[in-house]
Formats: sequence, structure tokens, C-alpha cells
Amino acid sequence: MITLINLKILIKLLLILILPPVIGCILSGIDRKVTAHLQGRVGPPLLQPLYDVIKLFNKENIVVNKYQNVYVITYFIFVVLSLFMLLMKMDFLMIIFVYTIANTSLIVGGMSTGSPYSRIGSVRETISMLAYEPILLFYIIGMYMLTGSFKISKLAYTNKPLLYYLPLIFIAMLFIMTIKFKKSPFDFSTSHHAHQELVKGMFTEYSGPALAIIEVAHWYEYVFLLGLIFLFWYTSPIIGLILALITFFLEIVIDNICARLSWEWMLKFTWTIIIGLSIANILFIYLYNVKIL
Amino acid sequence: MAGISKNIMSKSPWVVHVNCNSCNGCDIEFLACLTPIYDAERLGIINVGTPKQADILVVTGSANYKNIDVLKNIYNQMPEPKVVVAVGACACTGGVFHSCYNVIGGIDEILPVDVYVPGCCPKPESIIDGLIEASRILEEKRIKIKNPDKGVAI
Amino acid sequence: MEQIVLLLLLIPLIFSIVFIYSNKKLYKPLSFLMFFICSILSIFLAYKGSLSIRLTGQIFKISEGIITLSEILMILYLFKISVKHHKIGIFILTVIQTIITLFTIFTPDKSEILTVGIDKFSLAMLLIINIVGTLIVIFANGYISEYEHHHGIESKQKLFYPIICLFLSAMNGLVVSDSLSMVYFFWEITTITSFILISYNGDDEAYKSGFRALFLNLIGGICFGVGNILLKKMLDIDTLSGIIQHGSISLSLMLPVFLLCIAGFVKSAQMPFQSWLLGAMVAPTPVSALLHSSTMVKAGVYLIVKLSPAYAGTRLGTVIAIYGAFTFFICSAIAVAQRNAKRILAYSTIANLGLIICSAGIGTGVAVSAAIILIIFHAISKALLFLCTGQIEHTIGSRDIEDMTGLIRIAPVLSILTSFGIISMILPPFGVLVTKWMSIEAAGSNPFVASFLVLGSALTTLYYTKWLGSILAYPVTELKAQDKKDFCIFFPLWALGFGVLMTSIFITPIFNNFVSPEVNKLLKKSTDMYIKRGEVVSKLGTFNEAMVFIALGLVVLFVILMRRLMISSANIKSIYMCGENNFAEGENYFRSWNGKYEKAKVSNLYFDNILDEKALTTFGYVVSSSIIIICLLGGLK
Amino acid sequence: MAKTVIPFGPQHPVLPEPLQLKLVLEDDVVVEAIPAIGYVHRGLEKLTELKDYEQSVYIVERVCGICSFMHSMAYTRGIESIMNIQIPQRAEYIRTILAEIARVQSHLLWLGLLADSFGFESLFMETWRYREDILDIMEMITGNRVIISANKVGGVTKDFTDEHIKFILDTINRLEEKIKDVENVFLNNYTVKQRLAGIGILTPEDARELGALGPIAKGSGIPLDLRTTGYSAYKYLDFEPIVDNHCDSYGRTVVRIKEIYQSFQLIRQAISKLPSGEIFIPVKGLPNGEVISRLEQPRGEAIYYIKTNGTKTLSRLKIRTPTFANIPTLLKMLPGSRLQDVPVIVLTIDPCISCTER
Amino acid sequence: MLDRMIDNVTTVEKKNLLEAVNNMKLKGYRFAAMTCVQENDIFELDYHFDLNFEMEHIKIVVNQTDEITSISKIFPAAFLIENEYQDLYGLKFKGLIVDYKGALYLTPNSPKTPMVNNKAE
Amino acid sequence: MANMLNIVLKNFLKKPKTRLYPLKERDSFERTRHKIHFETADCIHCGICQRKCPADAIKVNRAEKIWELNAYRCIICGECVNVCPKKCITMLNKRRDVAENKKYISIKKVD
Ligand code: NFV
Ligand code: SF4
Ligand code: SF4
Ligand code: SF4
Repeated sequence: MITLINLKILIKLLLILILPPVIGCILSGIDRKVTAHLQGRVGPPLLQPLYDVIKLFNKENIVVNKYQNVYVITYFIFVVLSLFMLLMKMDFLMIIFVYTIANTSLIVGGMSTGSPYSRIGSVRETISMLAYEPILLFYIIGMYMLTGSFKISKLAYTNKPLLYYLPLIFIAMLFIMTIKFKKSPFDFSTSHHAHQELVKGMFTEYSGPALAIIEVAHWYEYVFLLGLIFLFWYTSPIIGLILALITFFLEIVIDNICARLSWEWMLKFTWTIIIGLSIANILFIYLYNVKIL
Repeated sequence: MAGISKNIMSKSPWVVHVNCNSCNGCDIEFLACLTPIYDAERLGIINVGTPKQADILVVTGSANYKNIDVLKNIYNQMPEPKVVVAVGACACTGGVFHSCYNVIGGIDEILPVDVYVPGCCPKPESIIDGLIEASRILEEKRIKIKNPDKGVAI
Repeated sequence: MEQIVLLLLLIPLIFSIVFIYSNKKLYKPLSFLMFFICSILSIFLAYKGSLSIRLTGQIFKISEGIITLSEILMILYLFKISVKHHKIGIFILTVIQTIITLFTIFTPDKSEILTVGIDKFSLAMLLIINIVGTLIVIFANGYISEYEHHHGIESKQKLFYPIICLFLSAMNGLVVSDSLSMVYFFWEITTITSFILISYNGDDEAYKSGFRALFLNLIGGICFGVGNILLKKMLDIDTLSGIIQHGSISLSLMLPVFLLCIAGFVKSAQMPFQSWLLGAMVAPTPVSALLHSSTMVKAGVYLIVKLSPAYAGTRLGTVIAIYGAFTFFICSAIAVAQRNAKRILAYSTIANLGLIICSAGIGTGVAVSAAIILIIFHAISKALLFLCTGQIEHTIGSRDIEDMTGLIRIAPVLSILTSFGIISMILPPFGVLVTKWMSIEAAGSNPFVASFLVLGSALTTLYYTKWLGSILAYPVTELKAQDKKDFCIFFPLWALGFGVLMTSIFITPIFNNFVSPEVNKLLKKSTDMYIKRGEVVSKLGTFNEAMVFIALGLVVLFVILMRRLMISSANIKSIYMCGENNFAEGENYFRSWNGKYEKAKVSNLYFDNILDEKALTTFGYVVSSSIIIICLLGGLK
Repeated sequence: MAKTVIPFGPQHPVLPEPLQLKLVLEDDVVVEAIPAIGYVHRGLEKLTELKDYEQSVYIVERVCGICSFMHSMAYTRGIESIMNIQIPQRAEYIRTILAEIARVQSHLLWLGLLADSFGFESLFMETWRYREDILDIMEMITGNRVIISANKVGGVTKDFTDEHIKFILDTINRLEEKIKDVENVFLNNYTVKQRLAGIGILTPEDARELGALGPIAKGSGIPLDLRTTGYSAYKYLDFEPIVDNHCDSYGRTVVRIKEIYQSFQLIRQAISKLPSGEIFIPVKGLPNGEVISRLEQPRGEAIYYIKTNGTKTLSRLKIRTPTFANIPTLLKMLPGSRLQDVPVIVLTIDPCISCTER
Repeated sequence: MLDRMIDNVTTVEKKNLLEAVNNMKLKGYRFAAMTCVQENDIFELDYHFDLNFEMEHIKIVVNQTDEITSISKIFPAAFLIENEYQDLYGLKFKGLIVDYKGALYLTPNSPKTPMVNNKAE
Repeated sequence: MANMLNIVLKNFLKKPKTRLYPLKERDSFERTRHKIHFETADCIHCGICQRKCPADAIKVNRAEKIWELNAYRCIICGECVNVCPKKCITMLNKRRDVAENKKYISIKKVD
């Protein structure tokens, strides 16, 4: 009996470790393909991200100091951990805290290289962190107010999708996704194409295997972030998935119809309108005392 | 999968572009390779801005006394295996400017050049040819680095 | 048992006297001796558990006598300095103080009882005071001579050590006392020692800050005194436990409780009173570490947490929660624009104290647990950070976090310790973050409090990450100084660092032994949460500490496993400078327009224009004062 | 105040060309920005003292690949006026048409790079795709896409056939529609406007003081367009210089976009008036004398000072290119701007470093 | 009309340069270009000014060792070209608003004063 | 932002404009200059092409009847095509291949 359970957990664990990067890889392949088509190009093959990563692993490993890669490993592990905890439906607040570790590690990694561009990129990333962290936490608080628990597993017992009562937070989350996916208009700390004033921002000094690990971690992160969107319609997984995919597509489109804005603009925008929206939504729930559990 | 493991490098050659003494003609033709009509990203080619992540160094224009330092630095900062592509007559030999006082000559005076793309300016097709050739050499170099003794096996 | 308690009060006093009469050479061994004695005593006491002692009869008389005498001495001292330095404000406050003291002296205590109550919370506080406090004293040995040398002030160490010891003794007294008059007495001692230590440098600025601290704390003291008298006269309560046991919640209870709370706010430098703590940063770093972050300011929140049953669930509780959360938010915001490390730490201290107060105000089991845990963890982490900052200042001659760029290259050990201190403030699985988790979960039902907490914690991450990044930035500055290998300096640092790690790992026993029983006792109900196998479980959610630790372990494992791939095979190349590196001059030099070589450097962003310290402070004053005034005008109940 | 000091360039992904700016920032605001050039300095002015004056056409063409045609035009016009040659009307018209096509090419290229500088990749792709159509015209008529070598002393080398003319008209008609779309984006897209409006302000006074030329001057309300003096075939064409009073990056964008339409208009006019006849006359003798030849490049006025001494080679050639005159405006526009606006401001002067340094 | 031999040239003394240039500025001219032509050992510096597409020229004649007053204080636009001649002809300009000190185009390794024809016939 | 949306969606729905170059190649225009071609038969090794070439890419050795082209220096201007009295140099519209090492194209006339 016990071995059986363990086996089940083991299989689950393996699935959690293996499936997301596959999905993430395909997603980022789709991203590039769709972007190309939006620009009237053919674009790379779907598996191009995979080729990139394999290539990067085969490159020489160059660094500017011996310990910069430690941050990358930390980032990787904690992204995986936060995704793991999300899939294990654990405490939402803790997930975000763990996710913060990952991001902070990446930021500090960028700063630690001492290169001016990556440092400025990291500084800007801290600013975007300032912009998105509150929203994520508001999302959690909203969820808590609706379900009375911080545990994601409780969502399974709800009778209405979160989106019903958290529409404003959903809109806020769309903006957060833009920040997190490093898409225009908020791709000032680093961007997928290096045509920006900071070269490659935070990742300027990373190359070879380290960059490959960052890339793989990004795949996990893609799934993680879309997972957050998925939670908005937890009651029906199909709709949730569709919601996540639509969001993803929307992000790609937004990326292609916006110029990069300044971080100041973003900060002003998030700290007034976006946070305002979130607080309004939470107040609404508080005042009407809505519960969906 | 087998196909991938054979052509690891040539499937995603990332490019960094250095403009030395170029007259812009070659530069804009190189940039034109990335635009929808030629779309080098089809072949996995991305213009990454930083040498640290690049596999191919595309040099346009000849070397002069001020930019050789830049060129050398950029080359040194690239991880192995790496390939240098000289695009245009200037980069190959100095072109029409080869006898100017501030032109040292083609960039092969400074770096080991692997692919020469002739023309002034080369058409984007030529540049893409050059990049494809470069990615093939990249793969060769990778194999050479991996099996230092066995030599090239293709 | 009683003897040990008494010893804890007396030993620092004895040391104080020894310090006065010993010569300079002996300071070091004496400090270590004190560290050992005090920590062993406190650990022993903690091991033994809680107790309560009632001092009656003869002993009462003697203690009462000592207290009265000391109080008179203190008042005389206050008169002296206020006259000497022409401080009218202090003079007036001292007059009021005198009146209160006289009033208490001439309305004799009918009960003729002084109680010493040591509960789990006090034990935890004792541990902090006696271990962290004495560690800081050791640190001071390595620090203070150089400090004096550096600032060109004549040695006052003859004064320094005795006062610090006196302070430790007073702190010990404060946390063990149950009788309000005793608490009040020790409270005043800490005020005065704090004043003496802040004005340590003896220059104008030091005195200015010292008097500001004294002024505000005297106001707090007066509130305390008035609250005391009110409690005694109206409800005949003269102990802390008495307040808690007082069943009914009425205005006559609320007002004195609120006055006591204000005393707590002042002592822990909450918003309208925060200026003294910032001024106090002129004091030598050990003083900042000891008084102004890990112990004395904790006296304020200690009192507020202790009082939490009195207002738990009332409107006052909610207001206190909002008040604390607001302070947390606004001080975090101000800290973002700071560059002076000590000021950052000061604002962060205020913010964290605000968080504690907020948690106490929420008053649920989880929240109060969070408050207590935060007091413990914050004390250790902040002491570590303060000491590190002091040492950094000695190493590079600056406390500007921009100047710390690339510190890891000059002083690797120090930098790693500092970074660890910072990480323990902002990232799980370290204690402070666990409490943040707890308080956000606890605050979840009140959107106002929650919003402030959410915004504040995002800001906190920002300013600490900035600093962390600066320290760890590798190839930037080429400062001359080196890691100084001074045992007196590094023993406390290592010990504190180790303490942070251990307390975080062993959060389970800490919670079960110190926090949970205390909360049970205070709120007379269960904590609604437990910690088991590294898992913090409450009704609302779980925080799996162990998992994060395992992940950290995995990181280490990965780093070791992937050494070949990621680290040892790595080729070190120069940093990217758009191709214009110059190696002859140094890694971060580039050739500039005139053919000369210039150093590239990057400073962080401070948002001075948006998060202007003055404007925000004013804003904070307005909001927090209005909260307090509204409360006083009848928002209680 | 701790300052940030970073090099910006020479090898930098937003700068297609090696220009270095030493940026000194305070919190995110540029307080000092000094350009460093010299990475593309070849010394081709000296080279022309070694080559004969007919070969020099090919050399001056390679001053820059973007405005190459007009360089050769200025040069040949200079030599022709020293030698007192009246070139055939048709050749003048062909030069004018090719010059306007080159202008459109240059402006489209610039629009793309501008879009790239504020991170708008798809807009970059879009404009560069349109640019390919122009390049097709070039390739079809002259055989090369960028450096077209269509000028020679005494006329032009490539004639238009009817088929070419049809192709040109078709293409520009088609492009005009498409460019309306991107114009709408450049001028009305909210995010783009955020990045352009109010960025890099240059008042008319400053522009005059610093010697701004071309679209920069025009974007600051100064109608400085050399084409109005009617050189080459412009005297037969009807147009007004375009000015805009925004005095910022947005204004410069407006000017350049309108200039594209204007160029289309000019091409149509010129084609409708295109006379038939020879396209060059044979040149005899050697030039002797000095001359200043000026014309309106896409980026402003270019000045050629040519001095010959009756031998095959020139004795002095001095090229003052528009970017050379526009770089001083950077000293004015950059301080006070934000880091993220630096690439945008630098690009709005449409810097052409190879022109600047020759 | 544009491409013509250079007329209306005023030759001024070196020391009167600033004054003449200032006059130009007062008349509303803009600084267009500056050429340097070497005739054996002497260098002719032509300052070209433009007003409504009419050019005026001011010429000074200097030796390589002469120190020339920079006009960049009056016309900031002139600083680059003055620096250029500092590099290419080895002339000295004093009072430049931004002085590259011979590093505008050249580095220590490059040929010195490349535009100067040393072997005057 | 709708203005850009319009463009990208149009692109998305239409076929990409890309020329799939290595797979499919567009025909060159008739006038396209790609490389010069030398017919040695008519050449009289007069050396005019050498003198007129702005890039000094041609070397003619009259004595040994060698005509040499540095194809990597040639800027494909077509001057030599225009000046050759025997019209033995022509311009082709086929691309010259990229190469791993640059060598002179040296053609010796054998009678
Ligand atoms: N237009 C133009 Fe040029 C010229 N002459 C200029 O700066 O582009 Ni390359
Ligand atoms: S090869 Fe020709 S087009 Fe390319 S940079 Fe040199 S001169 Fe310009
Ligand atoms: S010009 Fe013609 S004939 Fe004379 S050498 Fe050259 S190729 Fe031969
Ligand atoms: S095409 Fe021009 S460069 Fe090439 S060989 Fe002929 S003349 Fe020389």
C-alpha cells in the first residue's frame, strides 16, 4: 500500500518535472512562430527553443566571475519548486514567496556580474518586481476572501470560478503577465530580442549552459504563470486551459502592437490603476462578503 | 533526435554583428536578412546583441586603428566554438578603401576569418549563404573541440 | 530560580561597576566573561521554564526604596542636563515627570506587592537580551576604539561599557517585571541610557539627536505614567497580567491601555515619533544594534503584544492593526529612497516594528504568534545587519550602499554575512519571511491592513535587493581595505549568522516552546496553528519551511554536481563594455571619447523625486497622528 | 550623488553603427553625454587625392551605403560645374528620381530603426518590408540594391525603360497605401507617442545655434530644405519644404514621414515630365578649379568642397555631411533625458556615422 | 546657383577671426562648414557660413604650429570640425567646448596628421 | 494601439512574405550586378581595366599574359566592363559563392 502511494507520488513528481518544460518549450516555440507570422514572416521551426537550448549546453562556459552561475541554479530550482508547489496545490502565498526567491536570485545574479548593462537591467527588474508583486498578493488575498483559505486545493470545492468575482484582478493579472513574460511594453529589464538600450539587460553576461538553464527555467515559468491564469477557472479545467491559452495569445499580440514603455510609466500605471483595480475588487468582495465555498 | 544531435550548432547559430569601417551598405543588408522578406530566424539565426551569447561574429567593414580593439574584445568575449564571417569587400580585403591611411586591411589581419562573403554590398542571399556556411563550420568546430584527436568527421 | 532572575539583574550591574574600575586591557576578557555568564544563565532559565515571583514584605520595601531612590536620581539627572543644555522642553517634561513620580510616591501602594512574572515570551526576550546583547558588547570591543579614533573623539569607553551593562540589566528587569511600576521604572532607565549613548560622540549633532530621543521618550514615559495611575486609580490594576485578566472591555480600561500603547509606540519609534530613532543612528553602531534595533525598541512592542488581549477583537485592535500596517508601509516606502545603510536599517526596523504592532492589533492566534516570532527573528537578523554595517563602515569608510558596490571582493566573509542577514530579512525560509507569511494570512480578512502589508512587503524587497545586489556585484570598485580578522568582530558576526540560520531551521521547537504557550496564555485560546516537521500549519494555509530548506539543499547539491559543467570549467572573461574594455586599467574601465580610460559604474535607483523622504514623512505624520487623535477622541471601544 | 557612468556603444545592438556615448547618469537622468566617433574613419578624402576623378565617384559613393546615390550626385555635380558641363535634361531627371527613391529608402530604413530603438520589433519588420520594394526598384534599374553606382561625370549610366517607369509607379502607388498604415501607428499609437512626444526637445533657437539640418531643423520649425533652391531637376518640380512645430522626436518623425509622401509626389511629377534623349555626354579634359557643391541629403544639407588642379586627381575633397552637423545637437538634447530615451533621441537625428567620419 | 566657384571670400587676420565670425552670427548666418587646404607649409582655413542658401566665406591663413582660436563658443556646431582638423592636420585650436585632444579619429597607433602632405613638391 | 493591431492581424491572416531563400530562389533582375566574368580569349592584356578599377582589384600582367582578379576586393562597380576595349569582361547576374578562403582568380591566357 505504502509503496503504491509512493509510486504514485513518484510518478506524479516525474510528470511534474518533465511535462512542464515540454509544454513550456512548445509554448515558447509557438510564441516565436506566432510572433513571426504577426510580422509577416515564416519564423523558426516550432522546436527552435529546444535547438537553442541544446546548442547552448554545448557551448563553452564563460563567466565574469566564478559564482554567477550559482544564482542561475538557485533560480532554476526555485522556479521548479514554485511550479511544483502550484501543481501540488499548496499554499498560494507560500508559492509566491518561493517564486520571489527565484526572481531575487536572478536579479542578484544579474547584479553580481558587475557589468553595467546587467546591473541596470537588474535594477529595472527590481522595479518591475515592485510592480507585480503586490498584484500577485492581492490576487491571493482575493482568493482567500472568496474561499476562506490560502490553499489552492480548496479551489476544487468551489462552485463558481474565481473569475466571476475577481474580474478586475484578472485584468490586473493580464498586465502582470506582460511584465513577467518580458513582453512589450514592459520588456525593459531584458527582452527576447536584444535590440534594446541595455543589450540583453540582466542576462548580458550569461552565456552557454547558464543561459540554457535560464531558458529551461523560463519554460517552467511559462507554465507556472499560465497556471496562475488557469486558477481563475479552476472549476472547469477545459475552460481554464482555454483561458490560459487565450491569455498567452493575447500577450503575444500585445507584444507586437506596443512599443516598449519606460519603467516609470509602468510604475505609475501599476501603482495607481492596476493596484487601484485590485483593491477595488477586494473591497467589493469584503463589503458584499461574497463566498464561493 | 538523432538529427538534432548531429547538427547541434548549425540549427541555432546566434549572430553578433560588429560594424567596423563599414559604409553601412553591408550593415543594412545584414539587417535586411532579419526582416520578413529574408527572415533569417527561419534558420534559427538571431541577432543577439552581446558577444557572450553569440556563435557567429559577423563583421562588416575593414579594420582601422580605433576599432581593432573593439573587434578583438568582442571576439575574445565570445564562447567557443565561434566562427567569424567577413561580409563585404571591405571586411574581406579592405575593398575600395584598402589603401586609405586609416585602413589596416581586411579583418583577417586581426581575426581568423572562416567565411568570406564577397560583394559590395553583398546581397542578402549571399549573406544568408555565408551564415549557413558559417553554421556548418560551427558544427565542425564543435566536433573538433569534442574529439580533439579525431579530426573532422563529415 | 529566583536567584537566577536576580542574578540576571545583578550581573550586568556588577559588570558595570567592574568596567568602571577596570582598565582598558580587561574590557575584552570581561565582555567575553559576561557573554558566557549571561547566556548560560538565560539559557538555563529558559530551560527551566516560566515562573512568577511575588515580592512582599521586607524585600518589597527594599525594592520600593531602591526604585524610588533611583527615580529621584534620574529626575535630578534630567534636570541637570536640561539646565546645562538649555532644553526647555526637556525641563517641562521633567517637571511633569516629577509630578507623576511624586504622586506615585505619595499615594502609597496598598497591596504592598511587586510581582515578577516570567512567561515564555519574557524568556525569549531574556534570551535575546542576554545572548544578542552581550554578543554586541563583545563586538563593541573590536569596534569602539577604532570608531573613536576614526571620529577623533576622546575615549569615553569608561562610560560606554558601564552604561551598556546598566542598560542590559534594565532590559532584563523590564521583561521580567509584571508590576507596572517596575516596568515603568526600567522603562525610564532605558530612556536615559539611550540618551547617554546617543550623545556618545559629544558633538552638536549627537546632542541634538540625543535630546530629541529623550524628549520623545519622555513623552512616552509620561503617557506610561499617566496610564499607570489611571489603571491604579480607576480599576485598581497594577500589573500587566492584571490588565489581561481584567475581563470587561470598557472605556476606563481602553484609555489607559491606549496610553500604554502610545508609550510603546514611542519606544518602538512608530510613525509620528519615529524621528528619534533616525537621529539615534549617529550613535556608534553597537549602540544602534543593541538599543535601537534588537532590544530597547522591542520593549515597546513587547508591551503592546503583552497588552494585546486587552484590545484583541475590539475596534482599538483594528485601529492599532491599521496603524501598524500603515507605519510598515510608509517606512518601507521611505527606505527605498535611502542610501545610508544605517538609515535603511533604521527605517526597516521601524517598519518591522510596525508589522509587529499590526499583528498584535489583529489579535488572532496566528497574528500574535507572528508578532512574537517576528520579535525574535528580527532581533537576531537586525543585530547581525547592524554589526555588519558597522564593520563595513570600518572597512571601506562609508555607509553609503553605493560605496559598498563590489564589497564581496574586498571583504568576502563580511559580505557573505551581510548578504545572509539581508536574505534572512526578505526571503523564505528564514524566520522573518515566515512571520510575514503569517501576518499576511492573518490580515487576509481585513483588506486595509492587507493592502498596506502587501504594498509594504513589495517595497521591502526592493530596497533590500538593491543593497544585496550592490554588495555582491563583483568586479567593480577597487578599494584598498581588506577583511580585518579581528576575533572580537567576527565572533559575534558568525554567532549571529549562525543564530539566524539555526533559529530558522529550528523554528518548530521555538514555536512550540516559546510562542504557542504564550499565545495560549495571552489569548486564552489555541493559536490556531502549529508547526510540525518544518511545516507551519494554520487553519488558512501551510507554509512548508522544510521544503524550501530542501530546495536550498538541492541548490547546494546541484552546484556541487554541476561544478564541472557550470563552475569549474568556466572561463573567466572580461565584462561586456560594448567592446571598449581596457584591461590595463582594470576590468571595468572603458575607453572614453577623449582616448582616456574611464571607470564604468552603476548606481541604483532611489526615486528621490517620487518617494521624497520629507513629503512622505509629513504624510506619515498626518495620517498616523490623525489615527492616534481619533482614537483618543473617542474612537476607542 | 553617486553617478552611473556607462559606455553606450560602439558595439551595441540598438546602434547599427559604431558611435560611442559616454553617459553619465544621475538616478536615471542623463547629465552628461559626450559622443565619441572614429570607429569608421577611413580617410577617404585623402584617397581621392590618389585616384583619378572619375574613379572617385565610386569612392564617394561608399562614404555611406544609405545616402550613397546622393553623395555621387553631389560629387559629379561639383566636377561638372568645375568643368562647365551641361548634362542632358534626361540625366538630370533620372538623377532626381533616383535621389528621391533613395530618400524614401533612407527614411523607411530610419523609421524601422526608430521603431527598433523603442523596442517595437513588429513595426521595424513592417517598415523594412516596405523598404524592400524600394530596393527592388533600385536593383531593377541599376543592378544593385544599396550602392547603385548610377552616376558618372557627365550624366548617369543607367537609363529608365518604360517597364521600369511602370514598375516605379506601381510600387510607389502600392507603398503609399501601406505607408499610410504605418504612419498611423507612428503618429497615433499611444505607446509610440509616449516614447516620442516631448522627448529630445530642440527649440528652433537651439537648432539654429547648433547648426541643425534637414529633418531635425524641419522638425523644429525651420524650413531648411536645399531642394527649394532648385538644383538638378528640382527647379522644374513643384513642392514646399515640410516643417513641423513639435520640436521633439515626434516632430522629426512627422517630418520624415511626410517627406516620404513628398518624395512620392516628386517622383510622380518627375516621371510625368521625364524628357527623352541622351543620358550622358562624353567628358573631355581635366577639371581645374574649386567649387562648393551642395544638395539635400535625406538627413540634410551635404556640402562638397572640391578643389582640382588640372591633373587627373583631385587636390582636395572635403565632405561635410549632414550628420556631422547634426551631432552637436545631441549635446543639447541628451542631458536631461532618461536612459531609455537615449537610443530614441540618438536615432531621431538619424545618425550616419560613416557619413560623419568618412 | 549652388555649384559655383567660391566668391565672396573675406580674408581676415588670424586675430580678427572671432570678431568676423561674431559679425556673421549677428547677421544671422549659420555655420555651414569649414575646409582646410594645405598649400605647402601654410594652411588655409575657410569658414563657410550660410544664410538663406547664400554662402559667405571667411578665410584665415595659418601655420601648422599656430594656435587658432576656436569659434565653438560662438557656433557650437563648429566643435567637431575643429577637432577633426586637430586630428588630421595637427592644428591647434584653443577654447574648444569639447576638446578631444587628437583622439576624435586617431589613436596612438594610427598615423599622425594623416592629411598633411609632408613632401611638398 | 488598434492601428497596429490591424496591421499585425492582417499579416497573421495572410501568407508570410518571406522568400524561402535557400530552398526557393527568386530570379535576379536582368541588370543585377553580381559578379564579373572574364573571357580570356579576346583579352589583349592592355591593362586598361587595371588602371580604371577603383578598387585595384584587377592585375594584368602583360608579359605573362595573366589576368588576375581579387574577387574579394572587387566592388562590382562595372567600370572594367565599360572600359574594356575588347568587351571581354561582362557582368553576370549570378552570385559569387561565399568561400572559406579568399584566393585570387588568376587566368593565364594560353595560346
Ligand atoms: N543623408 C545622409 Fe548621409 C550623407 N551625406 C549623412 O549624414 O547617410 Ni549615411
Ligand atoms: S563592402 Fe562595400 S558596401 Fe560593404 S562596407 Fe565596404 S564599401 Fe560598404
Ligand atoms: S581591358 Fe579588357 S582587354 Fe584590356 S586587359 Fe582588361 S580585360 Fe583585357
Ligand atoms: S567591377 Fe569594378 S571593382 Fe570590380 S574589377 Fe571591375 S572595375 Fe574593379
